[in-house]
Amino acid sequence: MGRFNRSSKPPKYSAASLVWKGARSKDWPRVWKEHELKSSYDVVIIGGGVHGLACAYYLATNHGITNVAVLDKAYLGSGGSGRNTAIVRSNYLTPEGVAFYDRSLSLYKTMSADLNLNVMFSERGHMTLAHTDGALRTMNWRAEVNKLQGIDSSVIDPAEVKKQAPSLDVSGDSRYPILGALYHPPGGTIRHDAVVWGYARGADHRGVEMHQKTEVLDILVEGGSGREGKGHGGKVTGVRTNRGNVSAPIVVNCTAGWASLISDMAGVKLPIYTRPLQAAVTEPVKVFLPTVVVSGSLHVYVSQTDRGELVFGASVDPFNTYDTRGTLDFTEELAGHVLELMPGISKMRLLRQWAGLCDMTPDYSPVMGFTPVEGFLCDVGWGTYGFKAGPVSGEQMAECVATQSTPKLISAFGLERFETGELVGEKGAAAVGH
Amino acid sequence: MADLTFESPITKSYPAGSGDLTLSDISHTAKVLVRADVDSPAAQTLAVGFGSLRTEGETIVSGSRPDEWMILGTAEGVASIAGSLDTNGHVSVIDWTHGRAMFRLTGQAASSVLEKVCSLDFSDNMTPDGAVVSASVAKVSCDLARNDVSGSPSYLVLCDRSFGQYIFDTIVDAGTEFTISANA
Amino acid sequence: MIVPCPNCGPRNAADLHYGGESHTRPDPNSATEAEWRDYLYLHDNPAGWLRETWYCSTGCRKFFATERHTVTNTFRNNPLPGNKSAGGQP
Amino acid sequence: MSPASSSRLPEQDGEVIDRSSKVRFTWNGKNHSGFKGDTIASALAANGVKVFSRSMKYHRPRGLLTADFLDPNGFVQVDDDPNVRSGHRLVEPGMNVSAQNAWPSLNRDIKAANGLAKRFLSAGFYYKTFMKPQKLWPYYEKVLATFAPGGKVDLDTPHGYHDKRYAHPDVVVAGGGPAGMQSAISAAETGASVILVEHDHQLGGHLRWGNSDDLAALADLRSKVAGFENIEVLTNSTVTGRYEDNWVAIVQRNHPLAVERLIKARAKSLVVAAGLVERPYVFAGNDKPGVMLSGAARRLINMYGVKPGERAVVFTANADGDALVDDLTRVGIEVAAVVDARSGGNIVEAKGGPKSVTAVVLGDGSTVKADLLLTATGWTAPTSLLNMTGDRPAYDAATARFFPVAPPDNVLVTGGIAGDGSLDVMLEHAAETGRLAAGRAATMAHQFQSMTARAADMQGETPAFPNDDRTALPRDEHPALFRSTTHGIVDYSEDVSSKDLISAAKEGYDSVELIKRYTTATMGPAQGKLETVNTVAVLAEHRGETIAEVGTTVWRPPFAPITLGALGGRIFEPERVSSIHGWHEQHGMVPILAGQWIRPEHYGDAAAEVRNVRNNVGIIDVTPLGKLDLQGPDVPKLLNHLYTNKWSKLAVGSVRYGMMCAEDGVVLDDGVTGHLGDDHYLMTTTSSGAGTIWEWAENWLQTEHPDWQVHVTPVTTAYVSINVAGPSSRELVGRLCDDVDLDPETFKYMQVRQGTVAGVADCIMWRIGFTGELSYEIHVPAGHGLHVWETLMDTGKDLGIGAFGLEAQRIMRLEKGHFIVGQDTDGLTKAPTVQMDMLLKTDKEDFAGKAELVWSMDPGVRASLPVLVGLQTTDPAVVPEEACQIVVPGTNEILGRVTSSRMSPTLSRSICLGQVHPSVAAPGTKVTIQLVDGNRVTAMVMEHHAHFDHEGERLRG
Repeated sequence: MGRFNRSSKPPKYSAASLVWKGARSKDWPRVWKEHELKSSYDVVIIGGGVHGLACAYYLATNHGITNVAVLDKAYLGSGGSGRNTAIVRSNYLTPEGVAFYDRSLSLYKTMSADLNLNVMFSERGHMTLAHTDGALRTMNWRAEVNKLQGIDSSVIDPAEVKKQAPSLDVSGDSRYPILGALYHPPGGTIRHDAVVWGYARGADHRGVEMHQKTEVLDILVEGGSGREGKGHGGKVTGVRTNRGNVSAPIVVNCTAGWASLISDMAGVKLPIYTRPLQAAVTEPVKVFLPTVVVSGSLHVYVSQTDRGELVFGASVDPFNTYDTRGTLDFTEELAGHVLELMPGISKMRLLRQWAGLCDMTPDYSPVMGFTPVEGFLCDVGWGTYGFKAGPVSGEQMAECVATQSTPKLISAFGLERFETGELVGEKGAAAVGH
Repeated sequence: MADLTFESPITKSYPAGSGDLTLSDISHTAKVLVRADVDSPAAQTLAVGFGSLRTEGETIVSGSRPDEWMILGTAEGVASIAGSLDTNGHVSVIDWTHGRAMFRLTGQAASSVLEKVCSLDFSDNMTPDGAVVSASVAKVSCDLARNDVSGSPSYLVLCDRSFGQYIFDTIVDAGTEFTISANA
Repeated sequence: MIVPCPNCGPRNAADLHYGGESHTRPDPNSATEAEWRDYLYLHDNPAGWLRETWYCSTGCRKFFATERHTVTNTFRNNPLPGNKSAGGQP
Repeated sequence: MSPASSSRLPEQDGEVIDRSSKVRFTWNGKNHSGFKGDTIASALAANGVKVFSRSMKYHRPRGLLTADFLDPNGFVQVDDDPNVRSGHRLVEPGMNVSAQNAWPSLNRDIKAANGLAKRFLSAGFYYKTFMKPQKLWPYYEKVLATFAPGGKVDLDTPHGYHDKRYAHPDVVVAGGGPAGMQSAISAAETGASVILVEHDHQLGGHLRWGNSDDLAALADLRSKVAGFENIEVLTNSTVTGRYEDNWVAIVQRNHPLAVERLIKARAKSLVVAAGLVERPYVFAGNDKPGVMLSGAARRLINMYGVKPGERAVVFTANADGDALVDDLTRVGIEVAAVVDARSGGNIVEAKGGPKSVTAVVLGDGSTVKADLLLTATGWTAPTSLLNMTGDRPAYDAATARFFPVAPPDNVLVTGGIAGDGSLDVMLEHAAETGRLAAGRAATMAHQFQSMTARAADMQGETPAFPNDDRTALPRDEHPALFRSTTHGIVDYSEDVSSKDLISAAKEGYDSVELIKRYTTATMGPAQGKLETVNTVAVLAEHRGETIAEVGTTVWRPPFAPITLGALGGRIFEPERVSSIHGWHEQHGMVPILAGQWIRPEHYGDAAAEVRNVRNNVGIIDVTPLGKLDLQGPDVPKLLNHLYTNKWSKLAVGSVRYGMMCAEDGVVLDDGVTGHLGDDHYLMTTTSSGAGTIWEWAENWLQTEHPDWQVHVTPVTTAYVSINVAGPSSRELVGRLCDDVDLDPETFKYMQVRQGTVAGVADCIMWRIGFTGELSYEIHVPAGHGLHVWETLMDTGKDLGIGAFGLEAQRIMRLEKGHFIVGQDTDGLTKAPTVQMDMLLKTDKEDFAGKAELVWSMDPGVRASLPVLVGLQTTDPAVVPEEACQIVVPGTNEILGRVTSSRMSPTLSRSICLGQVHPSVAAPGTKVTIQLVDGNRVTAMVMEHHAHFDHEGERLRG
């Protein structure tokens, strides 16, 4: 880790310190401080979610760049970071995807210790069910690519599926029989909010400023070929916010579902359309589901938290919108399909549904790195995979900013591919992939 | 070909029921699909607009889509109307007898049954006698035509033949609470 | 959400196919790669009025273009009186 | 707490129990009894039960708090049903009820030891520990998981019959209290169709536990409601959500047939009359059994005739508290003290053992002995139905509660949620609301109709959309009571105290959203209806801000938790079968799911089926093959546009193969199209592509080329499609068809004829060769498909005919080297990859995908595209599984993959198709395949895709 590690340590969290402070009913210091917005920073990061905060954290820890502001129009983690279903895995289809997400997974594995905050990474295993021979073929495809990349991933038969998740109906009599599954032991779940707070706390103690309720209204660009000197060939000079102007040579767009709107402020058009991804949670019951279960054909994924709630997700909504109110159709389809898989849980009750905005791309892969506007970088296009990729994206974008060159790990994800037509192959076997 | 019996898509048998609400399989009904511009001579002859039907004796002419009609009835009745059409210009006449399953749902509770499988409003304002709509019925695209029988609400339900058994069973299931009886 | 189909009237969105943002197709014989791939891949994706295409797949089977506000999901020229949250009116 | 010590009072005027019918059930294994009409909670309370559950984190004993649906302490397990609200669920004979969160038992709870650790088990404690050593976390995690609250799921629970229905009422009224009832009545009077939904088991709301005047008013309202045929009353039912355009979800729990029914109502107007939720008061010991809200006590006494305790202290700030005092006195419960907040009174602590209150410390420091502490400290408006669109309610300091803000025009609010006032004032407002809702619904109804083909037969002008000129309800001042001078529980179900909230806020989780996420306050089963306002108040107090400044969180559906069974309900999963399905079943088909189709994969032995086709003759049911009838003068234009090859010169009687690409040059579909007659063609698509290609064609015709005159009509199952394949197929078809000359010189390969087969006229017959055999694909009018199929089987007996399934067909097409779109190609496979350049006519004016194809044919670009090749393993016995990767020897670098593989019964060797990197695509190249077990084998790139009869002598024969 970077040289700034040793300086200004955060007060250590530990069981002992808990007892100590508890006994004296002492309070903990703030996880992150509040600041006045300065008129200038070296780097401005738009979006206080996992991606933006991780980028800030690694800029500080790995590259010693600390004059950084993370701006969020609401509160930290108010977007996708706090709305996703917190599933992590690395069993993707393409070598690019696998290498990238595997790095993310390894960062997640040691995160609790690295950030000195328990993000509750639960390596409980991840199963993607196949209901048709076609789906089974795709699972094999992923498994074979994964093996070559050294990822623990294989196709298992219904009997083994039943062993991993006894609540599943593998009788074969159901409308969508379970023919097998792609099993990925290192996959699991994690406490999404804790990841946000951990990065924010870590970044804060290294001098990064987090500014909540700070909305970017425009991006200041000079010399571009587009309107107001924006766009191709332009150069970023700063941002205009609801709290005043901030000058900065580098602005990073980490705004997921809102990416197009921010990018448009710089005059850069993206291959992105915004769709809500809905999720829901049940009332808690005693824990009975040990692994993460995904069914592509049934568009559902489910896991059970340590609190006993079942957390459900599905595929993105069928039309573009920035509206996150959620639909009844979603809960109906979801429940119907979950009961196809686990007929025994019809008496469990759905407690709450919500939605987050996903920045969908044509090839199910992100848009990362430099853009035609100098100093304006993007870490967007995450679709439904953003949370999984948080740590590695932050790490790589930090390197990208610090070295002003594109790291190998994200070289396949450049915006230019949508002009050259060299799309990433994750689309090769498109399916719901959580 | 006359001596060949028409094989219905409904192959299951159902217990004879009593009561006012019935679902009958009439898939053998002759069906001709006419595609033509609304201002074509053929359209004039068909003489009914999108969303409505008219009857000519036993034969029904239904305006199933803005530029699409269905002629339903006996082979003879259907043939006589279809035959009378001026097919000059861009007009297609297709025998759909084998392509569509066709049922008749009749009874006071008919609308209530449809309300369980289709999201449309079957009140008399939105779907009066003589109304024709196309919509998703239990996730299958169907043509529905209201054609009351002696004062009792009655609907014709047409769907792709291969979905016939599924739609028939789905409607029977939906009708359970109204003690529906199925004639297949 | 109710989608106002010009032929069938009010229909649930689930009963139609969404065609996405309306794009004009460049002439494949003269278009540059950049122009063609803009048509294929890039989107305006506005948070506001969006010109888009719907296909009434279970009804009249007609494609139609319409304008919808992507924040309130209100359709422009929808004859339905104020059926949206006052808070969300564009 | 033995059943003996009964707390049942003599009969009360408003009671809802039937004392003449006893209901026996068990509680934690012991026999108890109640009366018909009792809730589980009232029956247990009548049996003297005081402790109902243990709290989630500290496992503190908990008694009834609200004694209704929302009671956070009243969750029980009923047989296989977890998390049952004992304050709402009625007792039924034979019910087995048990407490949750208690281990080993309700009275001896070992985890109660946590209580001692409370001082450092502060909110979010788990974020701060168990980080190291990392490898131990999984064990800690398992321990934490045992703290999971809630009941047990029995995985053998039967699904039960759930039902769904749509509804299109003019008005839906959410809430069957006096205001809701009056709104329904006034709306119905105008002729509107109304659905009146009441969450509880009886209409009446708070009138049910009121005094004799209230009961009289209730009786009057009930009889009026009953008088309207156009009011559908749903009790024990809940409006669980309001979605876009007033799509209202109602869960009906009292349906005669169904366990539960989900009603999806497109409400033209929605009236929300959800009433008010009484708010708990935060002070030390406020979660001890014996501390109740005034409403709980009044419900127990007046509706169920149950005595909640012996000696009560009442802390009141409003009329309900005063009425409570009357009730207590009336039924002989000693009122030890009435502490009136309106005159500055306060309570600071409930003292006593863990299992019940024994004394109450008052604001003046004095202590009063009591086993019951009842609080009436104000209300919360359950605005969630109104705020599901994201807008938030506004706080009114004088009234000390939130109010809904500017709901949309088709949502109206009345009753307690909207304001205060006497019953008469309320009813007047409700009546105006009902009439306004009906008036607006009338406009909506007219508008809906005007958008349909029914517009023509509409009567009269659209009625004007009525303005809202109701006189607003008054708001009574109410003391702002949230937390006393002491700390207590704010969220009972999450076990979060005011102390936890403040320390979380000090840590920086000091916005209402962050504090909620960090402490989980308001995230329990009541979803904040009891806890949110106190949470906000404590946060405001800490920040020195007003409650209005701090604001509240977003409300999410559902309004009340809803079972997965009700949501799943009758799920529609369409299934498609061909007209020969019955025959397949009778003849031992092994079915396979292909999209919505159920088809025969084989009839026992696919390899034998293949051999029979190669040696004799076989027939396969290929009905799912997509078929589009194309008519019109411009069909060739359409074909030229959809396919990559040329179609202008296709003669009548001929068939041609074509491939379709999307605009990005990716292979979309393929199939043959035959020219049947003047301006008349039949197009076939892949089975899975049938729907897509139809829509694809309509899209081009309607949006890009409206001038083209083409009618596209789906006729996929208007025909039963039977492929007759094998050396003897001509002989067989000849026996059944006399009006088509089958002479190979007159009816050639890739030609189409129309004729009579087995007496069935209007059959379309063409010669194509997916299997690589001489074959006739016959499209038979579906109503006679079974007849033709069976006749073929009979007539072909002596030729050795046999039916074959999808698997045999797949094997034969692989032997023949025909690729399958979606298997041998994928979502990024551009046309050049499949090596059929003769089909790519880039000199055509325009066609779908042209631009990309022109560019991809450029040698430079093409050199980067994978190549589809035939592959044969060196060891003929090894069949690499489909999707096995082709790698650079000695490395893990991927060069391609096997897309199809089978053991060929014809060649008795392993055969494959695969996509490989151009560098290894040359015939004769040896490639390395990694098998699923990790072993690697070599295979050779073949000269052709076809492993068998490359020249096609057999199918041309």
